[in-house]
Amino acid sequence: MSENASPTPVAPARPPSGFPLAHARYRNYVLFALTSVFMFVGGVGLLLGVRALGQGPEAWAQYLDALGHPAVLALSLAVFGFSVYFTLRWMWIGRKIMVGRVGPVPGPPIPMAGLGLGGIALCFATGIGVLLLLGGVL
Amino acid sequence: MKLIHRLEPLLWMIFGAGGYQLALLLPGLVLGVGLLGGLGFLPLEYERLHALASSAVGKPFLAGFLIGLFWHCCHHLRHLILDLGGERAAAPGAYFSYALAIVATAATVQVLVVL
Amino acid sequence: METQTRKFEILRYRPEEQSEPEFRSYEVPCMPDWVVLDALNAIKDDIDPTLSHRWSCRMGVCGSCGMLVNGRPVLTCAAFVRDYEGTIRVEPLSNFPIVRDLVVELDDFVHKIQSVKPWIVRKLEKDVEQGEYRQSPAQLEEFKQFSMCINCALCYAACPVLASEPDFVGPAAIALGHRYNLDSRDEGNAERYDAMHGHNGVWSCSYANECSQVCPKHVDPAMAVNQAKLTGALQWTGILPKKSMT
Amino acid sequence: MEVIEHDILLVGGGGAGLRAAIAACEASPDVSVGMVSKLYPMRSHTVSAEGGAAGVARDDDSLELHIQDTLKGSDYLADQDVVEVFVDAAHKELTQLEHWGCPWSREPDGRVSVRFFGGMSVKRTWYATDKTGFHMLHTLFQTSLKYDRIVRYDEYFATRLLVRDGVCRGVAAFDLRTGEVKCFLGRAVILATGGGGRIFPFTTNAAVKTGDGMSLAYRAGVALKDMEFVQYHPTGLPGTGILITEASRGEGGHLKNKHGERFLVEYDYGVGDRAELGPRDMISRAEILEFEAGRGLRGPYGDYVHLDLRHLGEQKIDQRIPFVRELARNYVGIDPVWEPIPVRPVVHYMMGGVDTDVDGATPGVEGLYAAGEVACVSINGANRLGSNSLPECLVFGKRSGEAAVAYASQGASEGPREALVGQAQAEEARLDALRHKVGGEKIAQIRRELNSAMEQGCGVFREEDSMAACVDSVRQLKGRYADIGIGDSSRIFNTEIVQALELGNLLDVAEAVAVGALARRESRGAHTRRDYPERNDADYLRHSLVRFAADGPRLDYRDVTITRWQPQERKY
Repeated sequence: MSENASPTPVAPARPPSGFPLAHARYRNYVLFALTSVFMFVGGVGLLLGVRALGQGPEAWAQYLDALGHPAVLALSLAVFGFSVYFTLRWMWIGRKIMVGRVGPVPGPPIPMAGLGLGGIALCFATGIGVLLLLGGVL
Repeated sequence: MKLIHRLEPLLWMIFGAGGYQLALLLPGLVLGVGLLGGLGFLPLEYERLHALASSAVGKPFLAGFLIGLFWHCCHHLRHLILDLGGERAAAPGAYFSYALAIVATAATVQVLVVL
Repeated sequence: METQTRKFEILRYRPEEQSEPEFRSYEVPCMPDWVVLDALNAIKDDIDPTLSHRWSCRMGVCGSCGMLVNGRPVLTCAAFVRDYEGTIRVEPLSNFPIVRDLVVELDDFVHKIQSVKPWIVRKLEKDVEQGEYRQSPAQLEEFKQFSMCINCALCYAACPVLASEPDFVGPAAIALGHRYNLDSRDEGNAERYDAMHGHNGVWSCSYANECSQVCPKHVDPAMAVNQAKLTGALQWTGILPKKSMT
Repeated sequence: MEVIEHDILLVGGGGAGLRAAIAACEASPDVSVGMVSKLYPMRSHTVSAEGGAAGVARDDDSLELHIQDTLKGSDYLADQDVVEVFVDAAHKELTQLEHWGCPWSREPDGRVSVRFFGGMSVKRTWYATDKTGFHMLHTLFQTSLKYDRIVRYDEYFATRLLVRDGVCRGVAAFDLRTGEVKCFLGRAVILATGGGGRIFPFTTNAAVKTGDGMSLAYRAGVALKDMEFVQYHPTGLPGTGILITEASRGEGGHLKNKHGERFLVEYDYGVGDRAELGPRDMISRAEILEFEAGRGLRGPYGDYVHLDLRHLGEQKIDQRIPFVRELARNYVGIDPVWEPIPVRPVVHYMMGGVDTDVDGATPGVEGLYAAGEVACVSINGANRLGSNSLPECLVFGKRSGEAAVAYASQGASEGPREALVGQAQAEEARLDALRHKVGGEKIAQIRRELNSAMEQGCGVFREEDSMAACVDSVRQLKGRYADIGIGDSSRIFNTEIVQALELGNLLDVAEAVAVGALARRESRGAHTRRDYPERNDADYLRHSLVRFAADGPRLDYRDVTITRWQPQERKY
């Protein structure tokens, strides 16, 4: 805060009204931060899968069984939901970073919405690609 | 904390790169493995996936993806802790988050070495 | 035109008489085309002369009259009474210590603005007799948006990071530093690096995007901060020189 | 009492004040500048200027033409030697601002763009879209931040100049934050507090423009010059008085009456397509005449005409005058791309002000300078041309900053310290008493009555009787002002005290305007009398000077400086 003490008594700064849950705009933000928790869990799940691959076919079969457990399925659903939300918000607000100057001469302006929607479409396409790869089509 | 402050640009770049990886790949992976695989709609054959994962391309790819994922999530977690916990949570939150990322990285390396 | 009486709840704080801020209600006859600031002035003039608030241009460009109206940071000269239903709650800007009533302490904010060295830095200054620097419309366009900041500090009131890290340089200051870094006439990139990319600089931002949501001039400070992260990171790695200059 | 010392003291931190501060720092490597301003510098009213700043920039233009336009615009009441100095420096100052980072709009080849403005014979107005004043002010403020030697005292209200034996050596000001009165001492004081448009009810001027510096100088013994000339801008939004920039006409907008006719064509202020590019005084009068002829449109705030921009198209509007669109949308709910904007004349600028020479020095009080709208130097005469005021702030801000440093370093004494501090202490006692003052009159009530008296007496068209009544009213209000009561006795950020002091300043300024207007029995520039419709060079090619005296203002005249350009009939 100020280097000098206040010359008159002040009331302390109040936090942004309604943070973190009273307004949709803040809820979205907290929700976005929460994606990190769920995606971390998803990452652990995938890591366990890779470990099972390393331990042999039986471990892999057990892993698949575990995935089928209703509680795990529910968790997977939550992770999936959060990761989709993450993807949409990441690409949408991330578009603004990408038009920054990387080099001294400005390029032609890229339409913002196009950049964001294009990014989301790209993610969608890769998602399908991943599914095809996992399913053995590719 | 001084070290962390010095490394902020690096941490942010890993966070950013991890974020793009996640946005591109994670929904597909979770849908494919966790949901469709868990429900048995997608044939996740051991032989093929093992070959894929342990190949010369697969291993480094998995290493990059998983480590990026963990560091991304932990960096974001640090900010979440700070936002909800206030200034007092700044240092403990950062230590906790990056410690978690280091542990997860170690686990990933171990798993991939065995693979 | 007929007036309509509206109820206002205003956060009052008079440090000589009160230990803590508290709300006080006022019934104000409002004209249909009034903004919240008009109602505050009506209170000051005719109901309670002890109410203190800042205002000046009344056309959304001097940046004095930022307050929270129903919890959202706005310029009260541009917030129409008719757009709110029921009781209207007016508070001083959040994230700033309250000096009195709706007046907040801005010294720290001004120091932050100054800290990013928001002026043209050049090794060699051109003489006025030699005329202007050439700058193409595209080069102007690159930083123009970020030069539109009126220093109203609404973005500081909205920023969740500032609530937990009061020393964060903040959206407006970083946007301003970024504006000069992007200016083709400037060579001060390296001198701004510490303020913008140091301990309390861009890295504290967790991209809530709130600053851009409330900015009355559509400056998009979140864009500036996050573009500055990218440039800062690339400079840190050495991929981009710190003294990037056209 | 705390005594604060600097070499140069500035009162006011807008365009002129900041320019003076920077000039002072550049003129001497060790000068220290104290800047006392009642608001943060970036809040100053310079911020509201929209259209642009005039400076010769193109090959089809010349200094001679800019001088001629300015003189003609002024109805030949400007001092010609000063106008020459001004025009010669204006474009250099605008270039200087470019070097400091001002985002001037550009041509494809990278040079700055210029546009048409009213009363200018060629394109001469530099602009940064239509937020020119905003960009200039922020550029100046940000540039000033690089000087540690400029020490700002933000939100300090100056209440008295400390003058002893005709020499000004300081100012008493109180810190709004603490209520504490402080004694500022310096070897020169520069006033840059802007005008006093708030004497009128319907004005583009910000709330802070209460003539503070004019009153300070007036009470210190300096004359107020040409105060009767008050500029009405022809395009203000009814109700709020928000300015719609002249650039909207410069870019090709049309003014239309209720029949949809471009009525200006009838008034012969220009020819054909350029009818809207007449000077502000003439167009404002034309609008009033339209109202009187029943050809205005009727609204809740009286008559108005239409400013039609629709034919410019969305692209040009967004590119050249986006702020016009923003203001019209936000404040009257009208999108100028599709609908015409309601406008009417609105008080905009005071040509008059503190009497100064070409360096900003005030005759009569040594060590005191003034620049910007607070001053009358005079380049604006009876009517300022649009886009001359921003360069005026720069040119004369710089000159007064440099002159003050030269004066201060040429052995100007520090002044009798005890006597000066004593004056500041007396000021402290006065303000303490004011804070606890009991009385039957209300600030807001007196201000409203003052506003209405000025509107009735000193509007676009003026007459003997209504002006005499106005002078009387202002005098009576001054009497009642002595009996105001203050409801807020606290020290911390007491804005009621500020309003009370501002009202005192408004009354001083209003009286000078009314007295000057009543005595000038001719029509010249913005001063238009129905009873004396002609210009009278034989008697009134002179500056009026109003001086303070305890029993009422004293009026005096001084000849205009004519060098090479003989007064002619003003025809466009």
